[in-house]
Amino acid sequence: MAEKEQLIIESGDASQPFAYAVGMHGSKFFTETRDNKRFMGLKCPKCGKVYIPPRGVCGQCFVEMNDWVEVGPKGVIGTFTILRFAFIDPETGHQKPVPYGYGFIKLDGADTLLQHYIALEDESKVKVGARVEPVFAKDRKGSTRDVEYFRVID
Amino acid sequence: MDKAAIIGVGMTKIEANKQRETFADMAWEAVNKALADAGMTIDDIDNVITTSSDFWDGRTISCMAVADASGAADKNTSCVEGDGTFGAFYGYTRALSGSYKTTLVTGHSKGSQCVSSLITNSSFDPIYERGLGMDMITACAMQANAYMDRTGLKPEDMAMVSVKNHGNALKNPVAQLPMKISVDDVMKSEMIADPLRKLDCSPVSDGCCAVIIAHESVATKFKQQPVWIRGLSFCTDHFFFGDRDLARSKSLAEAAKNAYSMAGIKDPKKEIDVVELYDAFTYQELLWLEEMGLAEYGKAADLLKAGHFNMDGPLPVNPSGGLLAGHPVIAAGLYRIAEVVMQLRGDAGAHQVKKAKTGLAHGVNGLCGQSHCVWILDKER
Amino acid sequence: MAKRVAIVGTGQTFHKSHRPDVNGQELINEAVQRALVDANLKMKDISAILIGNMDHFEGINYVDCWSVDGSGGVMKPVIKLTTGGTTGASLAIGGYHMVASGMFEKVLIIGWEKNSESDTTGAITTAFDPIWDRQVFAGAISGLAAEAQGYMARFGACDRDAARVSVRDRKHATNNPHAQLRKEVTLEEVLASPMLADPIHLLDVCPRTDGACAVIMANEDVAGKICSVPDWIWATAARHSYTYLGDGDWGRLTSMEKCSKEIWKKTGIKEPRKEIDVIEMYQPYSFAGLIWIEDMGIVGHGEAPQYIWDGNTDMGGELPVNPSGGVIACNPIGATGLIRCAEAAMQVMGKADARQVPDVNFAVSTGFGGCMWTDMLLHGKKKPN
Amino acid sequence: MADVFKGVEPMVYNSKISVPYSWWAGDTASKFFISLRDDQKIIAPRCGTCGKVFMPPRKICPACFTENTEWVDISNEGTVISYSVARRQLESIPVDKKTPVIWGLIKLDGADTALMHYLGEVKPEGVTIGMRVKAVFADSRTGTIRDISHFKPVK
Repeated sequence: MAEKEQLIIESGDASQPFAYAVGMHGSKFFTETRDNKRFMGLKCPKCGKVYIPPRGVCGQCFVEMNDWVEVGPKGVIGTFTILRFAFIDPETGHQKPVPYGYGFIKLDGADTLLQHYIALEDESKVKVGARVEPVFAKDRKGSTRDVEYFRVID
Repeated sequence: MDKAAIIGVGMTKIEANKQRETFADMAWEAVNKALADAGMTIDDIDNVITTSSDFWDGRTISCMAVADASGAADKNTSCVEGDGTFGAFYGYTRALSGSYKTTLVTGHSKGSQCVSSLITNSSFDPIYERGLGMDMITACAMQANAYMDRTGLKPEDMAMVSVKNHGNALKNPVAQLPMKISVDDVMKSEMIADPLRKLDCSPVSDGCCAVIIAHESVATKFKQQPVWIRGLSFCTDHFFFGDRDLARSKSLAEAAKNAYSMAGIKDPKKEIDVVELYDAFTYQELLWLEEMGLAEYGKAADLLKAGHFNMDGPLPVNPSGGLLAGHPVIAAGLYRIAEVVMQLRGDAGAHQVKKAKTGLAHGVNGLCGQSHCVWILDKER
Repeated sequence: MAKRVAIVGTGQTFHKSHRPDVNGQELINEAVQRALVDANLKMKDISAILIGNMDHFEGINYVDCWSVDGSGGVMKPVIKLTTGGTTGASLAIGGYHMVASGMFEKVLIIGWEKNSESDTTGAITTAFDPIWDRQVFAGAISGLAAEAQGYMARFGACDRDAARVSVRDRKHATNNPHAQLRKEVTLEEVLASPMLADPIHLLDVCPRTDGACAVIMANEDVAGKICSVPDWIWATAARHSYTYLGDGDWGRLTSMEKCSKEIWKKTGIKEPRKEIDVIEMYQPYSFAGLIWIEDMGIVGHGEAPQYIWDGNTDMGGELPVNPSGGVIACNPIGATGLIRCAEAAMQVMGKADARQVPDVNFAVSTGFGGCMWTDMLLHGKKKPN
Repeated sequence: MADVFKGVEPMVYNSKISVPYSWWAGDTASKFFISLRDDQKIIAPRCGTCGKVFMPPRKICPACFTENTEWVDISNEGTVISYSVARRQLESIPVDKKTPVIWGLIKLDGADTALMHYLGEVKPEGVTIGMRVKAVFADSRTGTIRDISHFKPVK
């Protein structure tokens, strides 16, 4: 039993490319972030909740949203963690560098949270309720990467 | 068993690339069309089934993208992976289960976002087959060759399916590829995998379809005329091609037989008035018709040539233009159901066929029609 | 008329970290064969098959079609459901409706996963929105860590409270021959184990597992003939609301709250803590053992730590949770929710051997997955009205 | 709806799913591949109940649902059941293969089911259903299905 040879078939570096449509709501958001460094959310006409990331429909009320409101750019940490274990980033097929701070940011004026990196300059300051601000990338191309990360401000 | 009916359908236009729209945007459109068609609001729906594919969508748990836009918030919901006819089947059992009365079923796909050759290559067994590099087109070419060899069918015979279906699509506003073409055009189109030429193959498509299925106790409570589900069956053949008779489709014959039996249909050739089937490739329309018992084996092409399956023939097949005129993979079977419903209600507009009381809708899962789902729908209860 | 539905047989593999001796179809077959033996049925008796897993763990498209050699699906109706971690429980709910509809007499339900064949975290990460979530998300553990942080900040629980849950489940697992991790751990060992994502330590979370589970359901016309004590399904519920991860109420599992309320209401259960005899919960990490029994309505918000410390959820306690050792001891993801269902069924049927809770009249099984989703079933010894 | 998005270009996010897989062949496929690799011999399991010989090898007989325990040697020669020819360089085709690529479904003598593989040393026009072919083994063999290079026509 111990000596039996058990073969493995490897997929190698095979990968599946995708061209995901961002959609018009997301495209407007990224355009604003890229060109004007501001965040835009969508407000539900029925329950008044302000959604970020923006999307066309308030799921709870099942109504379309067209009312854009500016939110942030500052906010507070809604919840967070610090990732310390190694895993494969499915976008690259390689291990993602760890540790990294990762949080759900409640931008001022928004009701839902935006996921992003949190800088780990001082781990003790990264906690639920801490105030944060975005650090924008210099070269912005219209994706979540236009914000490099959020950092805790005193 | 209790009965159930389809009381609302909604379809987005099928397009090559809905670049402006996310999956959720497409679902929102199709669901609202279905609700409007049924004369319902989302509050009248008591459970939701979405149909999608993690591979085609490029996302594990692909159903996550559409739940809220499909009205699933705070409702009981689940997700079928595979063709929309299978999703609708699950929705049907839920409407009959005693737990629910009205199921909203959606199916979506965006072929434009992925590389279909790689996606379908992933359907092959990873240990024995995948590394050889076949995909859906080359696999179906293998089935087409086996079928032609057995029946003596010629590529020109298959091409007639393309001519008919693209022609039918001229009258269907949601079709992606309406075209007036000739057999010669098909025969001159690019050879992709012998014997399949470009015009023998369905296109890459984006689209979403939604249908609403209601238990008999509520089926007539809304404004839309119900279309009754009389027969429904599905069946799966062997996986490895070498285990099957590739020139035939045993699982389709079985599914059709069971669906007819449930519907009380004795002579499908006489009793079925309209068919919407899964013609991903031209030869499939012929082979599927034969296995469904709507033509003798090897003889569907002769009937086609005689105009039997034309829009104005005795048995119109794919009056919508079928998959050849638009193939949003996972949604495709659900579009077939929605099209038959429109035909039976008399709501199909320019592509309406004459005198349709009983219709057949058909969906496929897997390579070369490994698994089939057959629906018999009827105007009368 | 809709039919009442019961579980009449279950089968599981002996779950392990990796199974090099079998491919996926062969692994599935082991569970199927055991379920057939348990119910004393043959494959020809089965009217339809439901199967599920998560595609990107094994990288196989159309698994329902691919797996027929192992599942027994040749020339039978086979359908696939996929809802992420909830898959196994969604399959059980699917089987219930297929039988209840009157269309099928006996269905075979299969959940499976070979997590050893890919990078689990990498594959789970693809579950989240490619544009908004995928860049920073790091698999299930990152989302769960965020939930735990939210809970601790709101209710003042600590990682020691959570560790007590790990100690419980790992102890229970020693009674279950099918569990992957069958060695007890201490509080100190849990707290000293490597930090994966604050506040989650290695011993707070589930392992990676290869395994399969099969369950056979039958309608009321035949269930009593197949086995003497069928496990009747009283009610099911599922909540899968989601658009983006940041929409969640971090620190509460609202989907659990909604499912429980629906099930208690449907079945007339007023005091779940007293009326439920055992819970098999899809609890992928220790903190969930605190948070989610609060959301289920077993205890009030913030009360779970004391309830757990008092031994109420241990074997022999007021309401044992996870006699099987649960997910912390074993997690073949696509099978996990169905294993919970099978284990709850075994408790009702009196087949749970060393992990049997005495006199089970009502059992609850749950599934967790997607974006903080819950699926839930209520199992009972008596035939429902 | 249109007004709200005036001046906004629809964006597309180009990404990929690149999760590497290591599939365990399992004892049954391993035995078959090891025989190809080490002995250039094709072997297959036989069902003890119905007697069917399975290619590609299967641990369980899908019809009888019992374990196949007996192995038999089968021939390197067989008959083409069907075939397919890729004329377009489809994305699924391995990088070392150039069109036209021909695949065949080959029923080897002694097996009851057919194996999928490449047909080689033949032009697409020369392939027919029913033609006899013979396995050509790869020079470098690593324990995969490509330890057989292709099947060539039997003269």
